[in-house]
Amino acid sequence: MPATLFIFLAVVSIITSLGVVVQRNPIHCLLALILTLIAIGALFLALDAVVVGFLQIIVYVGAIMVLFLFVIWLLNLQVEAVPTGSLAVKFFATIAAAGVAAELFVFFSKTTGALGGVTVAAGYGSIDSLAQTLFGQYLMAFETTSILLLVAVIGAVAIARRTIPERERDAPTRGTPT
Amino acid sequence: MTPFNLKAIDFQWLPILPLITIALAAIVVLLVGVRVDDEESEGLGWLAAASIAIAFVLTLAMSGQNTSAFSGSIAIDDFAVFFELAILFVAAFVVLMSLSYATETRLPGAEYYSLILFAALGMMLMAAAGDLIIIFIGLETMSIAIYVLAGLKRSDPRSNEAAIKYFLLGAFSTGFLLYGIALVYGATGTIKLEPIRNALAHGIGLGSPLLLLGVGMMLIGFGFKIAAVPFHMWTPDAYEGAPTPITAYMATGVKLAAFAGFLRVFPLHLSAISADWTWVLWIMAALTMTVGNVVALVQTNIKRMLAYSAIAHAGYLLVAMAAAVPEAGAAMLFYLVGYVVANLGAFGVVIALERRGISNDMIEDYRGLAQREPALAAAMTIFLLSFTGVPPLVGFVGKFYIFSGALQGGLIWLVVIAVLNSVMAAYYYIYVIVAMYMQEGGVAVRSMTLRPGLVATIAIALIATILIGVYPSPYMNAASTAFNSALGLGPIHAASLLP
Amino acid sequence: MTVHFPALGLILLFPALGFLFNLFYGARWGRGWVNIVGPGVVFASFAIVVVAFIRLVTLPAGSVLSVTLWQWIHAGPFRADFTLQFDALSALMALVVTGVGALIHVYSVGYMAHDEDFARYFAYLNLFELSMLILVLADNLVFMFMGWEGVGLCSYLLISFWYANQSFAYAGRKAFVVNRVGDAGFLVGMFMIVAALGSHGLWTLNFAMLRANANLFTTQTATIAAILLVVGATGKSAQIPLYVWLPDAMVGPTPVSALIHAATMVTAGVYMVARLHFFFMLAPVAMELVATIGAVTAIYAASIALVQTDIKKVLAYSTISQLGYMFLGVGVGAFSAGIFHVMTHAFFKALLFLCAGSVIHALDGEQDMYKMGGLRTKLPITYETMFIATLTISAIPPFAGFFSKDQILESVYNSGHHGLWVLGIITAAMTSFYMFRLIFLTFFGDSRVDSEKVAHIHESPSVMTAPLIVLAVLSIAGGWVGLPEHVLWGNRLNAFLAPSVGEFTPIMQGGVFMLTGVSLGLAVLGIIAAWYFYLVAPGMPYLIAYQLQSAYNVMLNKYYVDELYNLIVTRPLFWISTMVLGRVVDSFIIDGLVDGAGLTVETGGQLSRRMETGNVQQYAFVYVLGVLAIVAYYLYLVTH
Amino acid sequence: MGSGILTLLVFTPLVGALFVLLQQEERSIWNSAFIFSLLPLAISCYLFRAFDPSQAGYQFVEQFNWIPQFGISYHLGLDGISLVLVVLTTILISLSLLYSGGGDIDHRPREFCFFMLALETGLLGTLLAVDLFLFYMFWELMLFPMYFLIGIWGHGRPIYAAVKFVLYTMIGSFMMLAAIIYLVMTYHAHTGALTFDLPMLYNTQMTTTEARWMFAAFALAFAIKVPMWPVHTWLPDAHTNAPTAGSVILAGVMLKMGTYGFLRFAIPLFPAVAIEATPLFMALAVIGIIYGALVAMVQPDLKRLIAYSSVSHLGFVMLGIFAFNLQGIDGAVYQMLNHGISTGALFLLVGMIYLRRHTREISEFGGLWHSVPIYAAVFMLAMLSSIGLPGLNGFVGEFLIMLGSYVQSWQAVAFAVTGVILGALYMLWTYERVMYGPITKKVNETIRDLNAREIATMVPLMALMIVMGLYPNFIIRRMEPSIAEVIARVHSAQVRIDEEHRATHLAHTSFPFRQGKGLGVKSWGSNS
Amino acid sequence: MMTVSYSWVMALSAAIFAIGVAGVLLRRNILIMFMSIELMLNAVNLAFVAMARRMGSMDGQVIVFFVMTVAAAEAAVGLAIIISIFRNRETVNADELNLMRW
Repeated sequence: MPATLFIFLAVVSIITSLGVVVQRNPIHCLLALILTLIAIGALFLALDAVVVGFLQIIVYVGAIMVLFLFVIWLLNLQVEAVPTGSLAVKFFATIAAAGVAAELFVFFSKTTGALGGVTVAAGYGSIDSLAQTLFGQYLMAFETTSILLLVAVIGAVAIARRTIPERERDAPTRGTPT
Repeated sequence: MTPFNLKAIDFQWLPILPLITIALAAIVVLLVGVRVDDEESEGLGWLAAASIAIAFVLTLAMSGQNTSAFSGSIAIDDFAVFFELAILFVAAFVVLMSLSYATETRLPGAEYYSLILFAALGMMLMAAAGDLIIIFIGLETMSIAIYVLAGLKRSDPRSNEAAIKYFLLGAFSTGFLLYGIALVYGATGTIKLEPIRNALAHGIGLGSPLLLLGVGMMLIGFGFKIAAVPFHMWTPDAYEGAPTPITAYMATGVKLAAFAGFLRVFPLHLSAISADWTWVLWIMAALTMTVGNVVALVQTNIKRMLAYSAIAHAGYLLVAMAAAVPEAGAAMLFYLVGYVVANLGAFGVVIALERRGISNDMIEDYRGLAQREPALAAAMTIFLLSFTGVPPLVGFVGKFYIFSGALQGGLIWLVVIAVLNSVMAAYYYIYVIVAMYMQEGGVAVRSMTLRPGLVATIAIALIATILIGVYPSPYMNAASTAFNSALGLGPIHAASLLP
Repeated sequence: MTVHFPALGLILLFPALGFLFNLFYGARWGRGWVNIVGPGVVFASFAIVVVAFIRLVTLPAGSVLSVTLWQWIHAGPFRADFTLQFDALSALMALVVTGVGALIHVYSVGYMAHDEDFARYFAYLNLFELSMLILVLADNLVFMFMGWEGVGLCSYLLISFWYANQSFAYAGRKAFVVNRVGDAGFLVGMFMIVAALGSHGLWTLNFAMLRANANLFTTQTATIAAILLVVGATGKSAQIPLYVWLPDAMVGPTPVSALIHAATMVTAGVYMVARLHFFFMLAPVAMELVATIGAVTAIYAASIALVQTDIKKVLAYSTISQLGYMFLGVGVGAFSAGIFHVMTHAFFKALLFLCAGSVIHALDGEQDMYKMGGLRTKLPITYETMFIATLTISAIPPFAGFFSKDQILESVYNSGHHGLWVLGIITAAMTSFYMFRLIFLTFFGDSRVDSEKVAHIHESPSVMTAPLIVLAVLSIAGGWVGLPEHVLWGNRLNAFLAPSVGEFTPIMQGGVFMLTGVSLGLAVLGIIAAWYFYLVAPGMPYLIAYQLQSAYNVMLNKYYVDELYNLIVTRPLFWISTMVLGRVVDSFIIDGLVDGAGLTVETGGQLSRRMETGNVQQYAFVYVLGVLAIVAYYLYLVTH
Repeated sequence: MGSGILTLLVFTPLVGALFVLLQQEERSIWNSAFIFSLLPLAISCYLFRAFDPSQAGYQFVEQFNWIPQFGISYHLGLDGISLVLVVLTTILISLSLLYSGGGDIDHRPREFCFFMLALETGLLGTLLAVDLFLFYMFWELMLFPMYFLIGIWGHGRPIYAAVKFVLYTMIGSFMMLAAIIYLVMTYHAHTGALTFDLPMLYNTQMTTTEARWMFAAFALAFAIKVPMWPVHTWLPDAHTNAPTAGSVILAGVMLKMGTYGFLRFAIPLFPAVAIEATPLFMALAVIGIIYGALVAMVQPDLKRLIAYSSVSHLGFVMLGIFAFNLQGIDGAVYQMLNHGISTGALFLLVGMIYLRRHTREISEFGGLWHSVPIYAAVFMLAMLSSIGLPGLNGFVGEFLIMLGSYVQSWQAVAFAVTGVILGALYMLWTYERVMYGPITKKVNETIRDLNAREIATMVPLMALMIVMGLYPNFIIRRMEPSIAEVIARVHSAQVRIDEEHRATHLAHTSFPFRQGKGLGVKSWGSNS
Repeated sequence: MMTVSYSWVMALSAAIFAIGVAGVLLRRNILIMFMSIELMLNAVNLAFVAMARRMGSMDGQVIVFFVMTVAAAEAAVGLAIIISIFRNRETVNADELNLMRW
């Protein structure tokens, strides 16, 4: 991977991810997140992870992020009117996060090794090799994932389902704007 | 394009038969359940319980082997069997104690019981995991089910809050766990546990910063699940807000699974670098015990109190883990059994005393209980005394075992801290007993109808608490066999492991 | 030569049975039975003692009758058994204890005739007899200590016999506690003896064994142990500094004062020293101490007696003073003289007390001598017997007291303690003065009795006067067993006692007539002074008291010793216990630490509880702090 | 293996406890509880007779494997020291139950009897256990019934007292648990055998440092139980607030577990350290004697007073134990019995008067002799026994203790003997204020004297006071061989120490650091 | 041409991870907190891919696949929980979710 490309993608992903954290409007945050994901997807491609890179864009950006968007609209979230939380909390939180970053940087500065150090076999990152691994070595995990998704579906339905009628008599929920 | 060789797939039905049973049962319960009214969900519960029983038998049949399946993704050893059995036991009793609770609080029965089963499935996966990704997926399966279960009292803001807090922090710590896995993968080139052990044994990745950081991140991830200080903050809130049987599930099943994973990864497969993580565990254990007990001391809500007590117990378990000797590993297994049994019983009592819809779980509500409900009060006393570590109850033998293990590992000061903590813990457990036996007042509630399921739960937990305490030998054997089987050792006498 | 003589057990058995009978059945069976059983058992004991005595004198000198009742304390090599021994010294003491005791029991029948609690009274009295007999018959120090404490207990019980009176109860307790102080010394002394012999493999406190192995003691051990034993003796025998209980003890029934606080119990200290004479001989310093205590106590108590107005108080101080003589005697090594005086003192002091009791009885409990007077005619027997006793105590020949006191003073002089001798003879003068003062104030002059009591004055019944007469006879003739050497049959008593208590070895030989003359002269001088002050010129005492007011007040208030003890011992003790130990140490420091630890934990709990704000972001923040710490640790591992 | 009689003895009360739970009527509850307490009494009397006094070791031994993984066995045995305490326990429990049925316990009798009988099992087990694990189990087991007894049926501030009692005790006992485990591991490290059997553990080799720490842990647990100054402050609260029967058992038996523990465990296991610590313990004992007496003197509450007197008396016991000679320890064990009997009696008496007047303030009484002469007489005897009047039991103990201690340290005895004086002072003063003097309160004129049941409760105790005072040998004879064994252990340690002093530089240099015993961490699965 | 060192990618992943952490700590809106968590997961994914590339192993890529699945599942459930919270409380502000504390 050419350094320039990496630097470009890195800068983009960092700026956009910062955007997620600092913007007030949830929609803007989400858009920034989408950009980050796309940049990371591009990095995947540059790292010979072709399938995963496309999946990143299709699944993540295409599906998960849209889910977020739906929810934002569903809940009709607006710009946070005033910055909440005390300044001290923000200060310490920033320090802590910066501390995490700093510590990790120091750590990785201790590691060495060029990325291109290993010449990869042809077909590395292709859908074929991915499938070979997925259905060979990781068959169990793959199968289990189906269960996981099933659980997620059941759970999401169970918890987001509109309330049962009699419950409304007890404690009427406020109508959600649709 | 290489043709896909189906024969290369290491697929075996047998070892995952219990898992399949549970999964199928969960689906069946769900499908049947959509047609069942929420107030008549008891039948679903019995169905779930029956399927658990079947899975229990199937699991039992697997014991005594020491192999793996699915290219090492699934371990088939006594360690897995031990934990799976324990998890199934827990799940069964959570189901049983839910029977009346779910109907009386109008939880959606179909989702409720199927999610309990799915959570159990996730837990069992963690117990039987042979690679880090299975641990991760099992963990997520369990967690997602539990998040939902915790928030299943949809109209109860506390329940919502429990769910969201648990969820947010859970997802947050998932990030750390994954990061850890990534780094370990980077250092050793694999995420399968057995190869990791071999790699480390051959010096691959040793001393790598990636490995160390990975270990640290995984400690954080597991630390969250077992509610170790300082990753424990969610526990009381989640415990308090969740439906009580689910609280019991979190306190027992989730703990079991988390410790199964933790043990599987750290003491069993990262033992080569134990020097790199025992000190962290040392500090964590000390902090966990102390914070758990100190804060439990001032709680007024029994569920919150039990939450902090659960934190403290995780601390005791960490003491053994920090000792990093096989004997201590077996001790942890045994301790977990004792802890789980007493916890199930205690929560059973809490459930039995909850009023329809309104929780009755302030400690002062327990005043005078011995007069109103002598049997329940006596049972609760036994459970609390077991937590305290009073002989001949199982909690005592567990503590004894843990301390032995820790002393074996030379952790004298940590044991001293644990001892002082035990005294502190005695204070708040005893305070509940004080309320029940020595104070007057409390709310004379019309307690929830004692259905057979709940009675059975409390009774069996009571019997187990006493019986395992009085005659712990077979369970100790099982624990040490289980632990050592994962080490690749046969059943061994405790003594033969000592220097 | 030791002779097995099981009947000795009977000596103890009778009073024991009497005690049990009176305790459990006395009140139920009635006064008739009690009046028979109470004194009866003592007479029975007396009879046995006499039998044993006769047996003893038929044996060669130095023989001992003995019986082991049963084994008592056997711990390791240490042995202390319930063994009785009956040698000359024990015989004499037992005769006095049972003989005088029996008389006083009889007297008590009359004295307690109107008291509701007669059964309890006789129970205590029998118990006292039992304890006292144990004390004098025991063959080892531990067994003896049992009697020693037992008589103390009975003394306590009998002093506070009329328990409803708060100050009587106080007097009883005071007696017991002060005695305990002495007993503590006694105990330590015993331990010292055992330890000293124990290091030679001899674990015993048996008198015979001790005597046989006396050479094993070093002088230092013997001296300290002897001094400790003397502490015990000063408690029991009311010597300085532990005499304070005895005057207060007079609140008990008067026969009790006679029996316990005059005739028998208080002489236990003297008996003990005599019993252990071989041991004390090893410790000259301790002997000096005994003699000095005796002499000082004698004159000190006598000086207080000079000004007391309570008839029993005078007798009490007189008792202390006489006990001082006995101490003086044994202290200079004249053990048999000391014991001789114990015996005569038992006769005449018991008599004095009983007479005083008779007077008090007649006057409905009046004890102030300034409210008596002129009773000579109304109480003739009492007067006569008391007069005899007074002559005896004043050591007028040929009354008993003369011989014993004279023997003591002579020994003192002959042992070279001339200073002490001077104290002794001054005391003799004071003794005759205050005793005759008592007689004159009580029986002579005009009646100062309260008018409403005058009518009731009557002589005591014969059951009370009979013992008086017997004792009077003894007071006269009791001394004749110990005539000076070479006079008639000489000192038979001395010879009899010698195997038990050894012989007095004088270091010089003073003129017998000179010594006797001086003391006799002084005694007569005292009588004359009393006669002058209280019969001839009754205003004189007031004048003198007025002139020497401060000295008089000091004496009247018993030198303020009680107040002093109160100030330096009792009060600080209570203050320290309440304020320092109870409040500061116990409640504040120790419990403060304990509760403080709990409180700290709880406060810590409350504080850390506040960290659980319910805010999920703060939870995450804490979480990240943990992350930072762990990563930092690994960073440290990597960089180092 | 064994005849099973000890098991029968230990668990009969537990069976009784469960049986009592089934009873419905109050009368039958009390009757069955009392009868079930008589059974162990009968057994213990049989044991007393059947015991072979010429033998030092354990008799009637029963031993089964229990938790073979740890070498833990169910091992019961009876030796001279435990024998006498077992008899004391069974007697006092029976009497307490007899007394409590007479109105002292006015609510929840079923639970009361249950806890009393459960307590008896705990106490007997503690005395008979020869296996350290088993011992610890019973040790803890006796704690909780007592906690309930105080907390439920107590007066005043029962909860505070009960919780204080439990926590105080637990600190020590958990430390002891850690020490027990450590000891077993040390033994294992040297011999390769894993066992909790006491006689085997007596021969554990350990470094001086290890021994010191372990001794400290054991001693702390036992010292709290005794209680020695300055860890005594739970006692006055526990006693004052406990119901009568609770106080009786607490003072009569439970405190002895502390001294028994010293004698059976702390000292024989670590004789060298015990020798080293003798001055400390003697000093603490003497402080306890004087301190307890002084503070007792000024207590306004009768029970509190007796509680502090216990501190004083137990100080004597400790003094005797640390004399390390036959006289001292004979006396100490004897004094344990005496204290159980006389203090038990005193607590019963205070309970009786409390039942009548609902107060224990000394100032509320005065002149009671007039209205309750029998009571006064019984009280007198108990008091005299307590202050150690020769002829009664208390004297034998105190005398032997001081005699033995004198040989060890005359200074200690010089101070301890003031306890004898102060004991008389505070007891007599109390007696005087309660019984003597005029009746100052009207209510005191009409209180009734002891009834038949109460007299029946007191008579055995009074008989024991006298019999044990006059003929102590039938007891001392039985316990002496066992005591001699303890002393022999201490003496041989002394001999060793002396030898080591002689052979300087050889011993006492640092021991090689043993693997897995120090702070080094042994790795898991070293074979993989 | 400069080769991209593998530690650069790790550093980038660390940076994004830390930004995610910061988002969780700083933002009150639980939805945005959740987005920040997604950021963290993506940072991890990046690390996995980089590691996989470095060793020429496919395992890392497969894991990314699983992580995505899990992320999707979590998203579904998490958003559902958020909706249910919003229904009851009409807020997504983390500060206001403190019914249970202490």
